[in-house]
Amino acid sequence: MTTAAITPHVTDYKTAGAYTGQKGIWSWLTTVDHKRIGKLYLFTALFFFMVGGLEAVVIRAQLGGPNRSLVSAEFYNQLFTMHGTTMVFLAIMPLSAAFFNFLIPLQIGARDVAFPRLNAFSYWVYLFGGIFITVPIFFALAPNGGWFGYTPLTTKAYSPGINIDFWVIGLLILGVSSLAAAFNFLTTIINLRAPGMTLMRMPMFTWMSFVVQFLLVLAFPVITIALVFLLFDRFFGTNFYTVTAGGDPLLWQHLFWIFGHPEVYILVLPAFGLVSELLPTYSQKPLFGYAVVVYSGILIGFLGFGVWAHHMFAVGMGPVADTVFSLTTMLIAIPTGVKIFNWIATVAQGKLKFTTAMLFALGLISLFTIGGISGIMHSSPPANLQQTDTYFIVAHFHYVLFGGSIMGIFGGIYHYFPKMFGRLMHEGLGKIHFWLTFIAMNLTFFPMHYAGLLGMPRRIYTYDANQGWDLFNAISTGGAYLLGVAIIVFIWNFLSSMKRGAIAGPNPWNAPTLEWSIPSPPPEYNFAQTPEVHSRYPMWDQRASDVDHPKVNLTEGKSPEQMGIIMPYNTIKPLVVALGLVVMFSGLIASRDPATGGSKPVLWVMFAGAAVMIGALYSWLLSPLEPEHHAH
Amino acid sequence: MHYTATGLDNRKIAIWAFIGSECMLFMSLISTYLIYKGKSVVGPFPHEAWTDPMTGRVFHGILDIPVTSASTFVLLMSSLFMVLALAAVQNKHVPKHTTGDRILGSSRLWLFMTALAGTTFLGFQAFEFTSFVHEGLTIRRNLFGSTFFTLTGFHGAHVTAGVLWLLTLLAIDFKRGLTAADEMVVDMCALYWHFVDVVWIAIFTLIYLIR
Amino acid sequence: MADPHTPAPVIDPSHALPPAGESTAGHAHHPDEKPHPTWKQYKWVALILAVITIAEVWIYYIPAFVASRLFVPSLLIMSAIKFAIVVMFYMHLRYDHKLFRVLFTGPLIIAITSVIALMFLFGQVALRLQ
Amino acid sequence: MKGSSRLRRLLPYLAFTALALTLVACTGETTQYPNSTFEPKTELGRAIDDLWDILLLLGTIVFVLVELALAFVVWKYRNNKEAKHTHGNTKLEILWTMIPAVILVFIAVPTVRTIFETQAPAPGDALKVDVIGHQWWWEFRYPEYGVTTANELYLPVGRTVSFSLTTKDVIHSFWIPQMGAKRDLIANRTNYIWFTPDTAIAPSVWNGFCTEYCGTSHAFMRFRVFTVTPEQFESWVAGQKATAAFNAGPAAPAPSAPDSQPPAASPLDTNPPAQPIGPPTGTGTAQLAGGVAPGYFFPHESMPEYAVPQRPLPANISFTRGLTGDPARGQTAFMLGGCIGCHTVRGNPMAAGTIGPDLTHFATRHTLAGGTYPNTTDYLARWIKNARVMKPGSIMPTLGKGEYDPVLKRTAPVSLDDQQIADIVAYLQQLR
Ligand code: HEA
Ligand code: HEA
Ligand code: HEC
Ligand code: CUA
Ligand SMILES: [Cu+2]
Repeated sequence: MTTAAITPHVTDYKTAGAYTGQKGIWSWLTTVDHKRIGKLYLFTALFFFMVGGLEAVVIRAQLGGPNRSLVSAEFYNQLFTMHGTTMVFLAIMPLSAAFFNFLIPLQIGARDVAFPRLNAFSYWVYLFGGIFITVPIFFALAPNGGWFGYTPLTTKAYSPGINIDFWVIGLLILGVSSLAAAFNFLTTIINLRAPGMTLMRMPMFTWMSFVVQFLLVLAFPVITIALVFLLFDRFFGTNFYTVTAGGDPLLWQHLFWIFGHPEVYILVLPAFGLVSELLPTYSQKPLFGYAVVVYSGILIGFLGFGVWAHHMFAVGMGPVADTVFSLTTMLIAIPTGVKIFNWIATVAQGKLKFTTAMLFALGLISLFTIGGISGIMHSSPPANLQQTDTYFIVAHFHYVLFGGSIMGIFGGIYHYFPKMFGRLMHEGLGKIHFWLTFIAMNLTFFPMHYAGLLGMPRRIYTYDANQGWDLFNAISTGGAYLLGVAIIVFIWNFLSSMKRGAIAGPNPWNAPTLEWSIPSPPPEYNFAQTPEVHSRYPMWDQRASDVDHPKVNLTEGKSPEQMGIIMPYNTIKPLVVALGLVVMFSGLIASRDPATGGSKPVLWVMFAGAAVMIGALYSWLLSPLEPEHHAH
Repeated sequence: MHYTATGLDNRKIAIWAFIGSECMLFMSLISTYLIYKGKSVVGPFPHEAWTDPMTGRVFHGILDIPVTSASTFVLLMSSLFMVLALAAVQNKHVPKHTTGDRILGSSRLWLFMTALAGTTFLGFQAFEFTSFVHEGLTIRRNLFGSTFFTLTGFHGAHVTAGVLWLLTLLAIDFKRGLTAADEMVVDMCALYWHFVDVVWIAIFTLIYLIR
Repeated sequence: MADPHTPAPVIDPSHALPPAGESTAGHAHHPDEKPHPTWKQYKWVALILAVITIAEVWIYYIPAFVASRLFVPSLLIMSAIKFAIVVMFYMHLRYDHKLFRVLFTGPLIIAITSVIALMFLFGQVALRLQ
Repeated sequence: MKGSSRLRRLLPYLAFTALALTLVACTGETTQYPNSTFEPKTELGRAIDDLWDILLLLGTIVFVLVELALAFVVWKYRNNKEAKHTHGNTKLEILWTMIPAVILVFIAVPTVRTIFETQAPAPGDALKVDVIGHQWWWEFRYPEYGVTTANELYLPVGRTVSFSLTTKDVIHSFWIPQMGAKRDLIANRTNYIWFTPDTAIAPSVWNGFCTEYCGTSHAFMRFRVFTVTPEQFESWVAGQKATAAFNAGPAAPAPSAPDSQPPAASPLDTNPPAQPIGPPTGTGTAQLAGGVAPGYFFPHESMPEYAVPQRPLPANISFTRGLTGDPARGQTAFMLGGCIGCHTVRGNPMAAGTIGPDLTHFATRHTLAGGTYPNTTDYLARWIKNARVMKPGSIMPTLGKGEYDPVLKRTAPVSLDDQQIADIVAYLQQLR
């Protein structure tokens, strides 16, 4: 083979890079280190993934047979609303954010993100917002309007309770987190690339993340406004969605889906990016058609803004609008297909290594394709009218979300676990996890295609016997239980490998990109010296001239001070600002209105929160990020 | 400053990205206003008079173009003050020979003028809002009220944040003097301020002038 | 170990690197940047903006013109010009790094397209055959 | 990587292909898959189905090709010793950009044609039906005939029917899988959909659903569609047009049936004529148009299993066994018990409420409360006693004495004892 792994100069990996310098809870609360924040994101998001998964399991248990009454209708509605909301906003997006955080600076050769404190702030807002929106389910007060909260059902007239308030405010809070993070990563990717890391040399994960940041920046303001309207309607009696005042229920739908469709690419593109890292590594050859994969990613993101109304074919937009949105939607198959084919071509002629990560990557290709094809079937409006709001749609989006995003993220976890924790995950358990997941996933979601086309509407808490759906639902439910087992295997593997996994070394997979040039886990400062990049695959493309110009950065486990590297101060301020923000918002629902059963704003809570937020914000902005530079 | 790949300041990239994001925010607000234009069930309306069939009360067209033109003009001029403030900070090190130079080069003066213009604009808006309420248009009254107050209110909130930012800069300027090192912060503030102005240009035409 | 297949490193001139670690960002005139406008220009810009604003308000008070089909387009054009002038001169977009132009015009285009699309979807232009 | 796991990789696909084939093979049977979208019964459904066939075919081809290509490269290079460093191949990449594009053209052209075909204006002589969504039941009006019903729709076969869809509250969606296509019911808007039921399907019954999540009992917002011959339809219309036909019989002693007696059979169990629960009293309050024979309605014994709700009675509503209801007393209770505030019984000028379903010909209906329960005595009595336990969140309040109202979270304010309810049941079962 023409490429060779770089022989590490470090012998003891236990200490190499294991320098933490910082220990204890307080160091986690105050950290501004992108790697630690990435881990916080990872743990929190995995936790919420379990919560969302558990909700799904209860859903499936209820639907396992006709006319079951494991949960009430009211609670079921909360379950699927929270399942969708949790999975989308609290599990997959933050799982992606975990990778953005951990990987992007490492992949582009940076010391940290552009705004480390803002990064910490994003995480804390996410955590508090996540708790805010999740807690009510334990009191059966959770949001119950579905994950896209269609008006007028979610207006006060039809949802007088406190439930929807949690949703509206929770999503507003989470939006702050996503937007702050997006500006941060956008800047990071544009500006902190190491010398020589041109755009077209960026690792594909960074590229896809780059596209995702644009989607976030452009999509989130729209849902923010839609939510603000709903908030105003619910709390201040405005008329945006009030039917009697002439309000149009479709306004919400358009605004939501202008956000919502880009959102689904926000969910899947990071996974695509991860897969585009994994396949070359485990095939030991460069990504096939790098440039085209980049352009197709950009195109998917761009087209993603012009297709939103394909979620609304049943609302009667008229044939012209139906046609336009149908055609733009179909177009997306082309760039997506290009990706799929380039991945397959990457595998072709490779020296394949079937690690768990590789299996998940291959799994993504095979499963996402199914979801993509059913997506194309939805995109044809007349056909869509037989499919929309049935389990056929549920099948589609689980194939793309589970078969796409989750498979990619699992692959990414197996692949990057050694970089994060310095240890390998157990391959045997990993394979069990993969096969269980792969089989159970199909068992769960494939029968939904049939259930849907045989007439089963979605979001029904129970269904009648003799409808021809029993068998498919029973299989789905069995599959979901099996998925639960698979996830337990994963969690077990994850936790035990953190403690007992084999020591990984800096580049256990002979991967080509920059992050593998430094110890695992990386030292606080990432790169002792800013690396210089000469190609897309620096770890593979060692040249003769590189001997005196090393791009590999292996350093002993020294502290930054010993290395003469200036690190940002730890600070609690971002956390305080986040807390203030969340308190301010929760003031809106701090008290229960006995008249309606809904909630009432409590002004002093809001002001207290705002005061804390603004005070801490000023103090943050006026304090320096890091010690003054003395020498270079 | 650390090394950056483009040679640009991180913060400037971030503020531009933020402004891009704000485009979508105001897009949503303006779209909603336009979508609901003419769809209110009851008056008052922006331009036409309306008689309440129940009470016989007559509501006149609400929008007051002369007053708003004045406030628009003030906001427009604030943009001029803002560029002058920025230029003043950027040219701190250039020696001033004449009084004219010194005035033109006074960052405190121009920051103050910008903040003052912004506050004046807010004053106009407060006046506008209260007089509308007196004329029977509240945020709950009809679709026009809801969309109008929310859109212009969001814009006003942006102006308020901008004024706070300007006042903070002004305070720093008085305390220790803004230096070349602060140029980026003033630049960011200026970009934000101009963007808020630009949004008003759109609002003034789309909401006030077009009938 | 050299890889024959590795493409020659393409160094985009716009990514040419200033000396690392230099505190140049604020002042450095990037190859892309043209000199910024001066007080004189600012003054003229302000004047033009004021004139257009006056024109806008003025035509608003000409009933015949308001009734004509030119009214709305001319208002839109005038405000677009104002918009562009502020962005180009006051926000220095004309002189600054092209990156900023991309960061601003990209979203602006998507936003404007979305407004127009929504107008179609909610207006009479959304054809219904029944 | 050993071969066995690769095989395992393929297994699910094989299994699913097999499943798919079996399914396609047995789609002929309506009873097995009563809500199948694969056996359209209208021209609209067929237009969609034809489109679907194209989608399915092309989709399957793409699916098979992609999965085969993936499986092939994985198989072929499983033991490859040396990676061949290709960076790309422009020709190949152009090729696989073009192929999907071409496939999409084959999807897009029939799609657009079908869009315009299915959304063309309905023929002018179409039967007009207004569909009005309510949380969580359906109101159907036939403006040509002045007929209003709920949850059960009669359509003459062979005649185009054009629905105009609106809602009284939140968004609902109207869907009869076998007839094809669904449309949302949206406030401040009217939507349309039209189709022509095949003549071969008279008389039969189809299930319909609300498919847009509309709140608590979205699952229980179903309806039935009866496709009948034009003659049957005319007869049904005539029956429905008539005001409530309630025969007040001769006087009878107050009901006190022995406890051993099981609750009276449903009137629908024997059909027609009406089956009074007990001998009606002759207090003579009935100022009803008597003696009009009810028009045609779909015979109860012909109801296929899939159209009869199977939902069991909630265990927590008890009802005194063996009561005999009296329709005339029932009518009085109906008037005094608050029912008329929400329900219309044409022929009874007092009963003109519009919040709930029109009950004028309630006894001709086969189901209760949005197709949730069969319209039999047991269910009906419990429905009136505690509608909100029977159907979560129902707008119809809990009315039984001592019953807990789960929405108001307190005991029912208006209360009817079991005897009164039995009377009302008897009355309602006369409304045919
Ligand atoms: C990860 C998230 C994700 C992704 C990537 C996608 C991708 C796509 N989606 Fe999906 N979608 C969702 C998540 C996602 N979707 C969700 C969550 C919903 C439901 C929301 C809700 O209602 O709750 C939804 C709903 C949804 C609908 C609305 C259905 C309805 O409610 O009526 C439609 C309609 O057009 C649609 C279409 C598509 C299309 C065309 C793609 C395309 O991008 C797919 C493109 C990919 C391929 C086609 C496969 C690979 C290509 C080839 C191998 C080339 C050759 C192929 C062909 C020529 C066909 N999706
Ligand atoms: C984003 C990703 C995502 C993911 C990963 C999933 C995962 C799953 N979903 Fe999800 N789903 C959505 C997004 C997602 N879903 C969305 C957006 C909706 C629409 C909501 C709406 O309509 O509003 C939806 C709706 C939806 C429905 C339809 C509900 C309805 O319409 O009535 C169903 C029904 O079967 C379902 C099932 C499942 C199942 C079985 C899984 C499984 O894959 C879950 C697997 C995970 C687990 C099984 C984890 C379990 C973990 C354990 C068991 C560990 C033990 C726990 C402890 C020790 C504490 N989902
Ligand atoms: C506050 C209004 C209200 C009152 C009072 C009321 N109902 Fe109802 N009723 C409804 C509503 C709403 C429905 C539809 C419920 C559903 O299906 O979700 C309904 C449904 C019914 C049905 C089923 C109709 C069908 O076709 O499915 C019957 C029978 C009925 N009510 C009888 C009664 C009787 C008898 C009384 C009085 C003792 C009564 N109702 C009082 C509102 C009311
Ligand atoms: Cu009505 Cu769902
Ligand atoms: Cu979509």
